[in-house]
Amino acid sequence: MSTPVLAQPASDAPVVARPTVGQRLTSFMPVIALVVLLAALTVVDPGFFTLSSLTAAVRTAAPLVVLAAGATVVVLCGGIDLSIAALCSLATVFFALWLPDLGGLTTLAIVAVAGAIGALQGVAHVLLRIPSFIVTLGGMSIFSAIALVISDAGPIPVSDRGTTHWLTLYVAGVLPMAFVVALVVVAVVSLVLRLTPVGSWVRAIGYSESAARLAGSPVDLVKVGAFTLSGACAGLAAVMLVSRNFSGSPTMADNLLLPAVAAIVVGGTAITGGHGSLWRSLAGALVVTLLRVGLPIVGVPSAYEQILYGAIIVAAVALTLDRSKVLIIK
Amino acid sequence: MTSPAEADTEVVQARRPQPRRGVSLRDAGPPIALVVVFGVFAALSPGFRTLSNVQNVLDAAAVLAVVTIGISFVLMMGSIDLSAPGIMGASAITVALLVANNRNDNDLGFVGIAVAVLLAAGLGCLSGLALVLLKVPSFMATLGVSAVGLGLATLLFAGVQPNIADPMLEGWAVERFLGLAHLTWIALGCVLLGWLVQRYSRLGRYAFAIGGAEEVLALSGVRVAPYKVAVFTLAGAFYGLAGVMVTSQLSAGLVQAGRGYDFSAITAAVVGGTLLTGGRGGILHSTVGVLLVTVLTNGLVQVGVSPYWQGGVQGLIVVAAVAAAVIPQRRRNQVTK
Amino acid sequence: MKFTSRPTAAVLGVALAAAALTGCTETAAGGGAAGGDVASGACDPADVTLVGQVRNESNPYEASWLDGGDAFAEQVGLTQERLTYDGDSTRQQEQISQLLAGDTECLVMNILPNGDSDTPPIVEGAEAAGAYLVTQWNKPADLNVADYDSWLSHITYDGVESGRQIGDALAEAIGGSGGIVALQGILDTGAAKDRFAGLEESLAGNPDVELLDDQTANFSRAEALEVTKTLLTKHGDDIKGIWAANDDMALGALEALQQAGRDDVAVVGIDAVPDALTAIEEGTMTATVSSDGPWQGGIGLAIGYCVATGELAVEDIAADDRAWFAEQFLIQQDNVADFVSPETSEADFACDNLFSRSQGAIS
Amino acid sequence: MTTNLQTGPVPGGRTAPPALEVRGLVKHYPGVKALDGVDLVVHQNEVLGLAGENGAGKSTLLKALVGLVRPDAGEIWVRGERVRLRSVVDAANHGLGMVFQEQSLVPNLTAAENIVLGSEGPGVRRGIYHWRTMRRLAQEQLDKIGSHIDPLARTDSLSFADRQMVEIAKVLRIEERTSHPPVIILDEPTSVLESKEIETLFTQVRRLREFASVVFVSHRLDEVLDVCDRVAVLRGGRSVGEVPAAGAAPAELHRMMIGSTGSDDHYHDGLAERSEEPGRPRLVVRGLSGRTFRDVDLEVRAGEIVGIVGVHGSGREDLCRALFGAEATTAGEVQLDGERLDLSGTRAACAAGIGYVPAERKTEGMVGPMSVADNMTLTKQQARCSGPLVRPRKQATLVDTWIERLSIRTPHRGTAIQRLSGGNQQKVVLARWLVSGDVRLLLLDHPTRGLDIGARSEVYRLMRELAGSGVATVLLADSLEEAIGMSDRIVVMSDGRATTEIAAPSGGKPTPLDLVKEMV
Repeated sequence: MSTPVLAQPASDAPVVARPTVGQRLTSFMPVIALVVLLAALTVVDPGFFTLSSLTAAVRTAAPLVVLAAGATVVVLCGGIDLSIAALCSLATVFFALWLPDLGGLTTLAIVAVAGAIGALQGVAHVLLRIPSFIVTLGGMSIFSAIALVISDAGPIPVSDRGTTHWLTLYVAGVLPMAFVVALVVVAVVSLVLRLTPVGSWVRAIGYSESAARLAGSPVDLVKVGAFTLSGACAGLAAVMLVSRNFSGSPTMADNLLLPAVAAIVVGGTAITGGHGSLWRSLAGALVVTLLRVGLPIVGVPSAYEQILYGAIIVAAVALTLDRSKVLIIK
Repeated sequence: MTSPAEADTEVVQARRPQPRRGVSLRDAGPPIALVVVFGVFAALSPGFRTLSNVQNVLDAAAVLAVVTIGISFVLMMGSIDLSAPGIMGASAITVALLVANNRNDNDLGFVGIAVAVLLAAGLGCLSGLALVLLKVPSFMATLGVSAVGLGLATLLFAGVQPNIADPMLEGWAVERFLGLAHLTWIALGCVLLGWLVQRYSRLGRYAFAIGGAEEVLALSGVRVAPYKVAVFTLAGAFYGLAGVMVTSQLSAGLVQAGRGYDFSAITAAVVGGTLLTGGRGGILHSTVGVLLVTVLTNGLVQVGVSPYWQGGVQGLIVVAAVAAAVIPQRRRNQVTK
Repeated sequence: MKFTSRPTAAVLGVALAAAALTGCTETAAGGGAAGGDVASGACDPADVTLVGQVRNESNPYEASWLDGGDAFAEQVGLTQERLTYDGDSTRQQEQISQLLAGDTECLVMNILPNGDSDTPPIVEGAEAAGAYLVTQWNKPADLNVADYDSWLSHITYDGVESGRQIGDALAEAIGGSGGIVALQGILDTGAAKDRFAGLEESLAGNPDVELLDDQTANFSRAEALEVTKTLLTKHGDDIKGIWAANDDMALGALEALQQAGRDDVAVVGIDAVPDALTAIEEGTMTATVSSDGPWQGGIGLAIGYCVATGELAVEDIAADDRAWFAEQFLIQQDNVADFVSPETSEADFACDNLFSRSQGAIS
Repeated sequence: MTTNLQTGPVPGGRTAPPALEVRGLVKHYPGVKALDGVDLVVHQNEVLGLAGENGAGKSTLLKALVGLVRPDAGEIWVRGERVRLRSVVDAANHGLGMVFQEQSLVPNLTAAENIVLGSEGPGVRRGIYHWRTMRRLAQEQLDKIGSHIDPLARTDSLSFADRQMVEIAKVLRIEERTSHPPVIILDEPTSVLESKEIETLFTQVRRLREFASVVFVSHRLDEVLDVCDRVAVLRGGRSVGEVPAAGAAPAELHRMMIGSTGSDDHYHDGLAERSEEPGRPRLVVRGLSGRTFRDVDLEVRAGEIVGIVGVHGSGREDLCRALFGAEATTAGEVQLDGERLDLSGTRAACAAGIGYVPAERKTEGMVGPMSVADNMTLTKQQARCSGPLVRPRKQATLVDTWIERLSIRTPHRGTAIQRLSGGNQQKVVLARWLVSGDVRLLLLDHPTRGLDIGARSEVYRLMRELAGSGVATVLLADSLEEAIGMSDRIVVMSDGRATTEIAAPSGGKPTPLDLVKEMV
């Protein structure tokens, strides 16, 4: 009913076609935050800023980047996907179970099945009109239960490492293949959003779902698509984790949920939808990874590490959030 | 609208929606679900329908209820709060170190409890300040504060478990009044307090209004920021009390005292009918939600569902409960986030 | 929005060009990934880096483990880097791969893998980087320590044995017959499964003891409290004893019993944490099995240190000492006094005395 | 508190300082002067009308008067005292209050709470609510304006008009804040009210004048002249003059607003140019039923504009949405050009060539933060794509063409639509359905709501042009006059049913009274 009066801050204000310096700076904030953090870690421990150390960090970040990238699209649509981590764990179990039968096709099968499961959640969300928070919260516990049951609650070793070996290679000797794959995922999805109408649909849905629907945008389809992508990304991240851990386990990725959401928000994507991008999430995922592995490695004691993690992540979001795009912060 | 004279004007006014003040279907859904779920488990399991099990369910609901009351105020504003694990951990360790314990010579009793709750309120206040001053979305602000709280707790923990020896605090979990543990009465007191705050205090009403239309409050000359900070502070205090209650139950201060309470409290509040977008629901709704979740957990163990499946069944039922509440009100152009 | 366009093209271009130009390699260039044959080291004792990694410092047992590591480090004039991963497998892997990306030449790691499945990547990583590794508790059965050069030893306690021992103690405490319930640990760990298998063995030997119910409480005191409360209502007076897969859960169960006003139920656990020992002293708890945290924290580093400094060669470690069960004791009221303050002695960590607590190879 | 000071508007004949005086108010936004030296005087116990086209600076001026906008230069004097207004509270303490055009009520609070919000006084003591006092305070305000709603009803359960009454009651609380007579600003208070409610409102405005000053803003010039003592006109951020209301003609005001002679009779512009006879039946609705309408039959021919009129609750809005697939139907059939229409969703409707302009432009019509180009091309993808890809150049050409054709005033196609004025926003929303050239039926739900006369005329011209090219139009008009002026035929809906149909050809238009008789 009552529409926000303040939400139109400049209805009779004029318009500047070019972004100002400040706006440009805001859009690069995630990268600036990343650089500052890296510099700070280097100051504390000069040994941290070495090629091999950075290589290890981006390799570590790869699954988180992929998870965050998929979920970013859901967030851009104004929803949230809390099931990515549990789905990823379930996918590692599937991978370990199916590898003996499917061989080289397993990776594709996993991504497809995880995508289908994501789509199922999307359908439940749009058809039953249940908030995505609830659907995926339910999904989270259901996937965990399935993973526990089919794995008999234990890890399943993967003996055939050939299938995932390619993910452990290094491009040009320095860039881990897993990270390259993550970059490709981010790039491809970004390009699709940019070059096809999907991008404007996603943003329209995020900013104002009812306006998008009344403009005849395929709202339900796009939302289901976003959840499908989110699921497929969880599947891909699962393959990466298996390539790293040589096993599938029903709890393997569970603790990546909050870091993935943190990565999205630290990147400056509005959690209310509409404003943001996958590149921002990439930068955000690197920031979060540096915090997760960097702080203990440079010798911060575990208690202070948590305090620092909390403080830095809040500071990072304060830096990267483009307040001109988000009027009311909940 | 009883006199004939008024009935005439009614015609001219052509089907105006009647003002509603009573209980709507949406509000009635969760209590009905509670009764149904209770009935189903009672039919399935003889152990479930015993008086002692009902006491047990109520006792088990105590801590979750206090956390959920705290989170309900935040959800009413349309914000979200994930700081419960950290704040509860910090308050649990703090109280364990301040009352009679095996680590030091403190024996502050009630003062210790008050200090722990105050510390928790301070941490909650921090979330609120990050939200209104730094404009960090509550999702992240509270996540950060949770990490800070856990860090503080680990720092205070220092490798040795503090076990409490304070008879009063230990007694809370053990001693009973009218068949219910003192903790349960404390939780009931919190429900009452929460309801009074929601209904009769400016803080509670404004929290509700912020969830309804924040910008309107600003236009009406209400400064919203202090109320937001106050709501997070209040929520923090409730988490702090919950941390103290866990310490009483376990007779020891645990860093992990609040683990998992963030999502279970949100689940309980949502199942009870509070909307994550704010402006709807409330303390009584959340209390019903807490009972629903606790009855489910208890009932599933009672009927012997495999531990592997319990989480899944719970998830399914939560989705089903919300779907059942939402589907009848589904509209074509409805926005679901 | 401007953020997307040019970086997209740039990153894509660089990535593709790099891939096309140089192809792929097995390992990252640069850094300390020396790889391979570091059978025995010749590190200056002062250059050795000691790392201890456990789940978290907020668990008394694991905190005491790190303290033991510190004690050993002090003994040899070094400091231990204390790492914790908060029970998060992914984070453990991330920390270790970051650690191995640094200088690994004289790196000694004493690791508590989060679960069985976390051990192989840690081992592979250490092997590739040439860091000295000792693991404890969790290892997949088919992973053979002797196949690796850098993985010096794996130490654990015989979970089946401890599960059986406390099972028997419980059976005895309830007079050989009656109902018991079991609180399981994190289902995805070897320790939880082995211990439960031990309980099943014990039950087979005590046919009159009936397992009424088993539920998981994830090794957590708080969860054990809730689960026990529910089980107490469900089974009521049928419950004569509670078998818990660790002491934390046993202590949670004790609280639940106290709140329910039941003092006729015997409770057993594993790990010998201080609170459990106190409870046994007081007679509220029946039995536990010792696992010596400080010793574990020291011994892993000691083995690595001895090899790194050349005092011990990997090939000289007996095959039985590459993967072995450490000595453990059933603790009951009669012998609890001996365990109340576990202390490590320097002698335990001497290079010629490292394997003195071995109870034999893991079969 | 109110001794009857009925002195009448006799400027110059008084010695007391004016209730409110604005001198040389200037407000810059980057690149534009929204206010360029506005002068304005509001005398005590006077109702001042404020007229001006959209973009004339009215809303900036009003916002400056209640402390929402800080002027760059100029002075505001209240009762002979210069004031600086930093916030709404500040303004309220000086006795300035405003009823916002878009309602500013908290939907989930009670009416009583909304009325006293921000100035609870004795209703809240030490942060604790006293519901009885609260209710009494609210009741006092409601009594002032003669509203009979229950103060403890939840606001979102009230009708739109009742909510407007709550809003006015809320502004009147200013009296309790200040010892002086208040100045009350009513921004477009009538745009959503029915005629009966408007009458009540006007009675209240006249009553207000007895103890307060009122600034009344409306696009309906006849209303302004009806209720005001004096009318001030703004144009391009400046005051261009004022006239006493008595004896002034709408045309005169209109001329001052747009700077040239115009006619209030704008509905009939271009009517003569329409020569083409309505064609074959395009939309045929048979027995359509839904949540709020039952068994509706309707027929619209190609090139015909059919107005649907009815009071609140007549179901016409939902019927309109149902035809677009945005509201569920329970029975009935709809045919478009002889083919059965798929009512399952908005996508199907778009594909069939139906366009819909929603009443709530800002929340449903447009996506505020997105660009004009994106808003215009959100629906018809083939118009900007080749294959699956968007062709930026194709989109740019297309959008620029339509910006020019509809003379949409925007700095650039990439400008966020929320920065445009209401009329231009509405033109972009309309253009959305036109870009592909395949629209067959347009459903217009209050297409001119909140637009000024100039913008309205343009929308009317556009509607006629489209009808001329054979598009069938269903119009839910803003006022009866608009419905009569624009429609070829008018369908009256009452209580969810289409009860009457009245022909309205040019030259044979019915009067508003004819319609009202059928509506109730």
